[in-house]
This record gives sequence, structure tokens and C-alpha cells, in this order.
Amino acid sequence: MLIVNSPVVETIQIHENIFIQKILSPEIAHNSNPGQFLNIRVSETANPLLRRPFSICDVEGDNIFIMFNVMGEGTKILACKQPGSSVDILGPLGNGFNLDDDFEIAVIVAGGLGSAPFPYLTRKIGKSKKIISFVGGRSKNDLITYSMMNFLTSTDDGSEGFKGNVVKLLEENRDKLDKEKIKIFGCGPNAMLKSLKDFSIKYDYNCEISTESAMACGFGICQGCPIESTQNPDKYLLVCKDGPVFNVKDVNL
Amino acid sequence: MLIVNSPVVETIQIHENIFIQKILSPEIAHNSNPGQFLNIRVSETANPLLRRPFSICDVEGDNIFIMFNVMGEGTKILACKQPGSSVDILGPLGNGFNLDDDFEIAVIVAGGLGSAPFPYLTRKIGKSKKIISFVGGRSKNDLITYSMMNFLTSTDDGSEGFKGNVVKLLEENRDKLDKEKIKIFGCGPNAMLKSLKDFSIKYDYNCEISTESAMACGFGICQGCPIESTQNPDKYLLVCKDGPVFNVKDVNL
Amino acid sequence: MSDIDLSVNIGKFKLRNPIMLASGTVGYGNEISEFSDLNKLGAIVTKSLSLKPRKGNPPQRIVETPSGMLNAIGLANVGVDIFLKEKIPFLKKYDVPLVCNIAASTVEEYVECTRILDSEETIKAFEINVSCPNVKDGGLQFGNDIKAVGLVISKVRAVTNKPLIIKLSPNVSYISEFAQVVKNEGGDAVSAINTLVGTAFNIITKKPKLYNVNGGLSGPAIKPVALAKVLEISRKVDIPIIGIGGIMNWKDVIEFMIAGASAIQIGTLNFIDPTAPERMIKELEDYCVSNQLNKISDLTASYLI
Amino acid sequence: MSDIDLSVNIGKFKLRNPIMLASGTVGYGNEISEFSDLNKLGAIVTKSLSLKPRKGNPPQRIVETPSGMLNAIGLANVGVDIFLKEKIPFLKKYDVPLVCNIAASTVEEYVECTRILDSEETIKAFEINVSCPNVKDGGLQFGNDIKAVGLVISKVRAVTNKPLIIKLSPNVSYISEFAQVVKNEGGDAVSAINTLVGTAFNIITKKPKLYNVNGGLSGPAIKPVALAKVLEISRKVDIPIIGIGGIMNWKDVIEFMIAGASAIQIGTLNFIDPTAPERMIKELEDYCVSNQLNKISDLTASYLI
Ligand SMILES: Cc1cc2nc3c(=O)[nH]c(=O)nc-3n(C[C@H](O)[C@H](O)[C@H](O)COP(=O)(O)OP(=O)(O)OC[C@H]3O[C@@H](n4cnc5c(N)ncnc54)[C@H](O)[C@@H]3O)c2cc1C
Ligand SMILES: Cc1cc2nc3c(=O)[nH]c(=O)nc-3n(C[C@H](O)[C@H](O)[C@H](O)COP(=O)(O)OP(=O)(O)OC[C@H]3O[C@@H](n4cnc5c(N)ncnc54)[C@H](O)[C@@H]3O)c2cc1C
Ligand SMILES: Cc1cc2nc3c(=O)[nH]c(=O)nc-3n(C[C@H](O)[C@H](O)[C@H](O)COP(=O)(O)O)c2cc1C
Ligand SMILES: Cc1cc2nc3c(=O)[nH]c(=O)nc-3n(C[C@H](O)[C@H](O)[C@H](O)COP(=O)(O)O)c2cc1C
Ligand code: FES
Ligand code: FES
Repeated sequence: MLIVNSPVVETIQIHENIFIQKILSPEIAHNSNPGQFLNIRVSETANPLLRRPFSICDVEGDNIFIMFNVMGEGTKILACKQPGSSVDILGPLGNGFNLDDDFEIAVIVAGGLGSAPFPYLTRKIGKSKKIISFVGGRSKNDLITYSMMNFLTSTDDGSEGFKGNVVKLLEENRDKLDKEKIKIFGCGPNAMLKSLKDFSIKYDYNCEISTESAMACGFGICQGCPIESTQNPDKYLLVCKDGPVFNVKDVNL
Repeated sequence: MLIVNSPVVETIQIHENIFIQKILSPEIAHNSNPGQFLNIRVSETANPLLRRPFSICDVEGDNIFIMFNVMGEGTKILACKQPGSSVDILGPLGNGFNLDDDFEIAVIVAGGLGSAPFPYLTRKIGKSKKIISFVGGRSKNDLITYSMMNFLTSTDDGSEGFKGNVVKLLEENRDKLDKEKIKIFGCGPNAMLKSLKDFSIKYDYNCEISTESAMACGFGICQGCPIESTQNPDKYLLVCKDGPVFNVKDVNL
Repeated sequence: MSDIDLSVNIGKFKLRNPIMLASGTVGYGNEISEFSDLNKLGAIVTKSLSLKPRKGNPPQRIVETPSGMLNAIGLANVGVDIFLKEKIPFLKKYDVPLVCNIAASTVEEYVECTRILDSEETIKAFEINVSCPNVKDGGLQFGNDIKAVGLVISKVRAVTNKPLIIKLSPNVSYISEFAQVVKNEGGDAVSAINTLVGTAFNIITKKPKLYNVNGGLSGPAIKPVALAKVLEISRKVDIPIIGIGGIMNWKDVIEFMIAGASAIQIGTLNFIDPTAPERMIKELEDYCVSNQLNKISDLTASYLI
Repeated sequence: MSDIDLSVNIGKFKLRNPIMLASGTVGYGNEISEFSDLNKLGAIVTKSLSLKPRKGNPPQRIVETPSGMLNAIGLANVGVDIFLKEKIPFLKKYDVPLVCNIAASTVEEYVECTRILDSEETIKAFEINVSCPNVKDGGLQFGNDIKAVGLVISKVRAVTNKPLIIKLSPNVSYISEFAQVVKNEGGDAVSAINTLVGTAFNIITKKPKLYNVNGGLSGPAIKPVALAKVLEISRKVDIPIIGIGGIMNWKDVIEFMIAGASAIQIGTLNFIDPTAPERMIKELEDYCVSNQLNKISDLTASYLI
């Protein structure tokens, strides 16, 4: 965990409302894993007050990338940052995806902006394993396949790819998924994670998901980000510290 | 009184901490007088919340100019505004200097940033009357003579010009000031305005000063900017609406 | 023409829409009329009026704080007589309900002010300010004394049949207890909230920044507190509520209505953007259209808890 | 080495400097130790501890507001036993005064917690939280009931000789009345303030954003209110005050001390910049040097009113 003021290298708009920001931050770049996140202070003023959490989207040499959509004030300020300005980064935070499990094929399942952590995961896995990606969105314009490899798409309105949600698409392609060899990596809206969980449990797949929560600190001191544990109902897990990546079996969504 | 979102044309640093900002705002440029001010919203967020008042420093065609030093958050944001960004202006506000009085020589007395309204006054008077300016500052670096004509300077530490305050400098030059023909225009810190008032009353000069006050609205609805009236002790005058320019005899400083 | 119904009832007081301008943030209406068409607004509330003119506090009266401001104006106002003579004529020209806000140091003064103003038909309702934190010589600290508040209401109620709104102080343990007293004594509605007591120091001079030492905190900083007070009243007392505190845009208006408000007042925002109130009316209409809401008043207390 | 004296006394509780970390904003110290050298700090206050572990409220627990945040954690904590077993060993390694904050639903639980913790010598003082607004099943609403607060203090006082600090609620009419009770019942100091009650609604779902409905407002938004409460206590009651509320930098620390605080606590800022507390100590020293102030404690209640 570090706090570093890091220069913005460039901010690129890749979709209507979606930006990729490249930030020079060697210390963080060299010490992070796919699935971890950063808590970014976008302004020194009292408003917006809190840092904003973003998945590490990719790492390339000394640079890190984040991918975000403009939701409110924080992301609006971020989207306006041009080379010459900087962001204050706290990170890397949380636990990333576990790549040490015994699997041969990585199955990526992303809904909407849930694509954010996967360029880095894809890069880390590299040629060591096969990757199949399933990318879903409400409609054609919401499909984010930035840096994804070997992907199939689905849209709720059928404007591109399979018509239906991304977990349905996954189910349609279950013949490609040999239970013994694959591991599923999921990220997306809560409803999608829920059906991904049902799917993985139903067919007994090894599956990790990246979760979200409102956060104040991002590193375990505020208790602001509880998530129900399946192991111990007397105690919440913390998304920021125990997650954001969990095995689907460990959390109640 | 208008509210106009106006593009910043350029922001120039003229001294260590002092900036001139050129803003394209035809409606305001064509309807303002020297001594009036603008109330500027520097950001759309809730912090800084209130507008910031600035004298109209100059007007040139469709452009207005403000001169400011970086005091706190508001002026810091303002100083960073580059061409392409804009400011939200409420103005022109208040009563400017009265140029219809019977005088032949305009005597400008400015302390520190009190120089702000005088480029415009100087321009408006133009060749119609003679102008003598007295400009004071704590030290050489605080002397602001931007667009001033025919000026003498003073510094508290003697690093440039007369050593002493600007009202002392004025007194030193009283032989140049023919009571019947001159009108004094003063702006600067409260202590300076006080001694300028004493000076003008002592020698019975016609003198107008531009005053300051903490403000919320700038146009008379908050009652936040009282100044003691000499005429009517039962009621405050409002700096924003009844001023900011007052005849020195009308207000208690 | 859309057939959205923006009108709201605050008890027997009917407004064409829920947007009111708050006391002390519009003077007596003339300056703001340059920016907003008064005829479109729900209502205007005057600066607090007292029996005699009040000079108010010496400067400094205003301090900015994070997402808020402190004011200690000290109820500077022209007094009821000059108000009737010099300010009413301007307001008569408009077709906007006028609410007279009254502040006083004694029960008798409240009654006397109300009595004098009651016969002026331009005045459509009274808002009794029992909650101004910024007057040193203010006799009783009415706002925090539940018996005094009850007494003021019953006495004022006796001299007017116009809608009687009581503006409550947030600086108490349980604001709903005060709202209950308003109901018991025959008040028609409550306004919540007035400003929070706050202060600020100049760390160089060690003096308070405000001459009055304490001031009233307003602006977006207090919105969460104001919403909680409105909700508290709404859940405990059956009385119409006018929501006030930090409203900056139409979304905030909706939020206050959901939390229990029948109408709302805009305060500090008038200083920053006096064109906002009129614009918000249009935005509320758009909201209703896109949410297929025919009557905006259906939002009041629509919280799902 | 400068010979500036940054030490302060909170009654009999002596700190090397006035910078304390506030309850609920540092967990039990381990995470923050990666950013600030705990040994440099004035003191650390634990998350509120209860007799049994508490799970806390379901999500959502956090909402950002203008220059502030609402939290409704619901006193999630490990309970006194696990605290002693699992958390104290880490804290023992540091030479920083540890203050145990205690929250309970009954007088007996307060006493029992204090009794259990009292024998642990790493714990240098107690802070009794009678003011948490975020627990639904919390039995008494102690913070707003002056008799209950008095009772808690006298009973807890009877079982410990360590410095006893009472953390007061700002959600009352007159906080100084509570401070007076603390003094009367033998408490050593007060902490002011805990969070303000606030709420926020999701205007699409019409549900409160927080599962608990209400939350506690903290951060710079509340600083003016906190300063006014500290000043009120300072002017009315002769008891040491720990100032809390929206402190973001060393200037805010000075402002709280001028207003009456002997020490201060940093809360929300820890989430945003956990390196700030350590840095502030240096900045306070610089302030003293450039203002020729030998003892920072001379600032306490140095207001000129
Ligand atoms: C672990 C984690 C990783 C994330 N990764 C990404 C990412 O890679 N790309 C991306 O675009 N977004 C990501 N998000 C969501 C992102 O943090 C929010 O979109 C962002 O904070 C919105 O800020 P804002 O000021 O623009 O919006 P506002 O709506 O103004 O935010 C207000 C408050 O709500 C919180 N908030 C709002 N939406 C969310 C959300 N979905 N999750 C958590 N908190 C929220 C903010 O932190 C802030 O405190 C992530 C969230 C978490 C918890
Ligand atoms: C009529 C008038 C004309 C002015 N003209 C100029 C000018 O031409 N150039 C210039 O540099 N400054 C001028 N000022 C002062 C200028 O408004 C302040 O320097 C500026 O508001 C500081 O804002 P900030 O956010 O940078 O500082 P902050 O200190 O963060 O400001 C905080 C608050 O205090 C108020 N404030 C701070 N200083 C002053 C002050 N001296 N007078 C009034 N309010 C203050 C601000 O409006 C704001 O609400 C003028 C003030 C008035 C009233
Ligand atoms: C400068 C100023 C003056 C005010 N004067 C009065 C007043 O005279 N009477 C009154 O009842 N409320 C007065 N108020 C309180 C407002 O009407 C309103 O209750 C409060 O500001 C909260 O709303 P806001 O956050 O939208 O400003 C005043 C507020 C401000 C900022
Ligand atoms: C997330 C969070 C959790 C808190 N938990 C506690 C707590 O357990 N006990 C307590 O006495 N105060 C608690 N507080 C209140 C703080 O200690 C402090 O009084 C308050 O936040 C005001 O200070 P600040 O504005 O600097 O944050 C909590 C505050 C926050 C923001
Ligand atoms: S965000 Fe603070 S503990 Fe998780
Ligand atoms: S600044 Fe509002 S009345 Fe003058």
C-alpha cells in the first residue's frame, strides 16, 4: 500500500461515456496484481471528499491504466485530467484474482464496465493458458471489449452478438467449458454476479468474482464495505480488504 | 445585472502571485462602468460554494479583464483557467466611480491590489482629464502599476520609490493637488482607506473610495455586506448595492 | 401544454408549485425579480420582520465554510411599518403568494406584528421564525424552549386566520416534539430547517470571524441533517412540512419531498444562482413527465422504509 | 532539535502532542501503521468496543455528501474479549497511548466492558461513547438523555481510575449541560463532537441510501458546528475538551484549540490521507516556531471574544 501522486500520461475516450486513463506510477505498476484496485483522490478540495475506487485495468511497464465511465462529480473531474495534471493514488488495494489454482482455460465473464480488470488479467495470463471471454452489455454501445482476446458478446437488446444476458451466453456455450480444466473470472453488476454464482454452483465450476461496494477508505479502517460471508454469518467480510475478489462460494450476493 | 457563462481568453501572470484574466463577455463589457464589480462562480461544485467578487479591471471591446491575487481556493481555481474553459459571471454589480463631478485632475491612489479598478478608470477618463496616480505597496514586488499612467510609487520598506505609505506620498505631493480642480479616487486595504479619508477630510478634498466586504450574493439580497453610514446611524449601507464606491464622507471605515 | 399538476397544498395554503424562496435570501423580492419571474414561483417568504426596524449585526456577517456558509445578519430588517409602506407596493404587482416571516423577542411582539400585517391582503400566510440563532439581545431563545414556542403559536393563532407556518430550529434534541406542539396549538405547517449553529475563528487574530461569534450554517453541507429532520417529523407527526436546507437542484427537491416535504424553500442557492428557482420548476415538470407522475404532490412522504 | 513543547494535558491524561486518531476511523491501529508512525502520535482511540462482538449494519453503510459523509456502520466490532486477545498484542508493540472507546446498550454493559478492560495496562484511558446515532437495537438513546449519561459516568467512574473521557452527542439543544454532568460525576474530559444525525434518499428507488436509514455526518461540512459546540462547552464548563469534527489540516487543529480544545481527534481525514496525522505534528511544530509559541497548550481557549 502506497500513496503516490502520479502524473496522468493520457486520457482517451473509448466509448460514448467511457475513458481509459494512463498514469505513470512505477511503484504501483510493479507491485500490483490483476483484480486489485486503486483508491484515487481526484481533487484536493473538500468536495468530492472521498477517494474513488477503480480496478487496475492494465499495467504496462511503469504505467497503470484505469477504465471508467462518468458517473458523477468524481469521474467527471477525472475525465478532464490532461497530461500535466496528476492524480493521488492509494494502492494497490485488496486481493486480486488467484492464478495459482489448477486450471488450463481462463473463462472471463464481464458485464458492462465489469470489463475493467480483465485487460490486466489477460496480459498476466499471457500465453501460459487459454482464455475465452464472454462480454455482455445492455446494447451494442455498452459492449467493452478493450484489450480482450478470443471473445463472444451478448446484448440484452440483441443489437450485437447473442441476445440475452452474458451468463445465458455462457450457458449456451457450456460445451466449450470442461469443468476440470477451467476457472471462471467474473466482474459486472450485482444481478449478473448473482446469476453467475448460481450458474457456477449449479455446474460446480471454480469461479472468482470481483465485487463492489460503497467505500470510504479502501484499506480496512472504516468498516464501510461489508459483504455477507457464507462461512461465518456472525461477521461480515470487507470488500476492500478481504476482497474485492472472492470465490463465489464464500460470499452471499 | 446579468448572469453569463463567459469564455476565458487568456490568463496572464503579471507578478509573483498576481494574475490578469481576459474574459470574452460582450454584454457585460458594454454595460459596465469603472468601479463596478463582478461576482464570479469559479466552479460548479458545492465547494467553493459562493461566488467571488472582483473589480472590473479593464474593458477592451467585447472583453473584460480582472486582476487578482491567489488568496485561497477560489482564486487558485481561477488562476488555473486556460483558454477553452469559462467562468460564470454575475454582473456588472454596484455603483462605479462618479465621473460627472466637476474636476479637472483625477488623482488615483492605489494600495496593493487596490490598483485593480484603475486601468478601466484610466481608460474611461482617457484624454478628457489629467490623471496623476499614486501607487503604494509593502515592497517593490507588491507594486502594481499595470496600465497606470503618470504614476509615483511608494513602498513601506523603501525598496522602490518613496519610503512610507501611499497616503504619506500623496501628502508629500500636496503642492500638485489644487483643491478646486481635483478629485481623488482611492482603493486599497482598509487601513489605507482610513488614512486617505482622514487626509481628504483634513484638506477638504472630493474623494471617492472603493470598499470591500465579505459577500454572499453581491446584489443586495443577503444583507451580508454592511458598512456604517455617516448620514444614518440607524441603518447600514450595503457595500454591494450602495457601493462598493462611496464618497469618503458617507461611510465610517 | 403538459397536464402535469405541480400544485401542492400546505394544509389550507395552496401553491402552484412546491418551489418557495426562503426567508432572508430574497430580501423583499425586488432584486431577485431581475433573474426569476416571480409569477412562476410557488411562494416568496420575506426576510424576517420585526415590530421596529433592526439595524442588524456589525460586520463581518458572512463566512464561507466547506460546502456551506455561516451568516450572522442579526435580523436586519425595515420593520413592519416600513415594510407595509415601502415594500408591499412592489410585491402587489406580482401574482405570487407572499409569506411574511416574523421574528420577535417577546410573545407580545410576535402577536403585535401578526396583527398589524394580518389586514394586508397581499400577505397570504405567516411563517413564524422561532429559531434565529443570530441575535444576542433576542430576549428568549424561543427556538429551544418548547413551552415558549407553544405559547407563541397559540397567541399568534388567535389573531390571524391565515395559514400559520412555524419555522423550526434544528438545534434541538428532537425536532418532532416541536412539530407536535405546532400541531397541538393550531399551527398549519412547519418549516424545517433553519440554520445550524456554527462558528469559525481567524487563527491569526484568535477572534471569531463573525462579529456575533456564532452564525447560522446553511448550504449543501447541511442537507443530510435537514433531510433527517424532515423525515423525523414526517414519521412522528401528522403535519405538512416545508423542507429547507442545502437545496441546490431539482434532484434535491425530489429528495426532500420523498423524505416528507409538501413544499420546499430555496435559500443559499439564491445567492449563487438566482435564476435557478425558475429553472427548477421546468425541471420538476420534466421529471414528472419522464416518470409518468401526474401530480407532484404524490411524492410527499413517498419514502420506502 | 527544536525545544517547542507540543505536549498537552487532558486533565490527568498527558499526551506528547494534541493529535489523536478518532474512534471508528483507525480500526485497531494496524492498517494505519503502514502510513503513519504510531509512535509519533498523541494517542489512538479504538473503534467502539462492546461486550460481545457486533456484526454491524448490513450494507449500504457509507454515503458521500457535500464536503462530508454519512456512515451507519452500526458499531461493528470484535468485542472486548477478542480485542484483548487478538488486537492488543499488536498495539503493545507501540509506544502510543491507547484509548479504549466503549459503546453499550445498558449501564451494566458499560460498566462490565470498562471493568474487563481496566486491568490491561496498555490501555491508558477510556472514552465512553454515549452518542452513537447508528444503532437501532441500542436500547437507550443515551446521548440525548442527560440523566442516563450521568448514571453511566458515575457507575463507570466507580470501576476505573484511568482517565475517563465522555464523547458527547452534538444532536442536543445544549451540549454544555452534558459537559457539566460529566464534570459533576467525576469524568476527566469530554470529546466533542460525535457525528450529526443525517440521511439521504435514492430518488429513483425512494429508499434511504443507508440500510439503517439515518447515519452520522462527519467531515469538513460539520466543522463549523463542531467548533461552536467546543466553544459552548469552553465558555460554560471548566473541563478539558477534545475537539473533533472535520479537521483536514494543521490550521483546523489550531482553530479547534483556540476555540477551547486541549487536544483534537482526526476522523474522516484518515480515510482520505492516512499520512496526514503524522505530517500535521511537524506542521504544528513549524507553526509554533514561526509564531514564537513555546508551548502549544497555551493555545487552548485562547479565543478573544
Ligand atoms: C473495488 C471497486 C472497483 C471499481 N472499479 C471501477 C472501475 O474500474 N471503473 C469504474 O468506472 N468504476 C469502478 N468502480 C465504481 C466507481 O468507484 C464509481 O463509479 C465512482 O466512485 C463514481 O464516482 P463519482 O464521483 O463519479 O460518482 P458519484 O455518484 O458522485 O459518487 C458518489 C459516491 O458514491 C460512491 N459510488 C458511486 N458508485 C459506486 C459504485 N458503483 N461502487 C462503489 N461506490 C460507488 C463513490 O465512491 C462516491 O463516494 C469500482 C468500485 C469499487 C468498489
Ligand atoms: C467589491 C469587491 C471587489 C474586489 N475586487 C478584487 C479584485 O479586483 N482583485 C482581487 O484580487 N480581489 C478582489 N476582491 C477580494 C476577492 O474577492 C477575494 O480575494 C477572493 O474572494 C478570495 O477568494 P479565495 O477563494 O481565493 O479566498 P478565500 O480566503 O478562500 O475566500 C473565502 C471567502 O472569503 C471571502 N473573502 C476573502 N477575502 C476577501 C476580501 N478581501 N474581500 C471580500 N471577501 C473576501 C471570499 O469571497 C470567500 O467567500 C474584491 C472584493 C470585493 C468585495
Ligand atoms: C444570509 C441568510 C439570512 C437568513 N435570514 C433568515 C431570516 O431572516 N429568517 C429566517 O427565518 N431564516 C433566515 N435564514 C435561513 C434560511 O431561510 C434557510 O432556513 C437556511 O438558510 C437553510 O436553507 P439553505 O441551506 O437553502 O440556505 C437566512 C439564511 C441566510 C443564509
Ligand atoms: C466511518 C466512521 C465510523 C465511526 N465510528 C465511531 C465509533 O465506533 N465510535 C465513536 O465514538 N465514534 C465513531 N465515529 C465518529 C468519529 O470518531 C468522529 O467523532 C466523527 O467522525 C467526527 O470527526 P471527523 O469529522 O473528523 O470525521 C465514526 C466516524 C466515522 C466516519
Ligand atoms: S472501505 Fe473502509 S473498510 Fe473497506
Ligand atoms: S453581498 Fe449580499 S447584500 Fe451585499
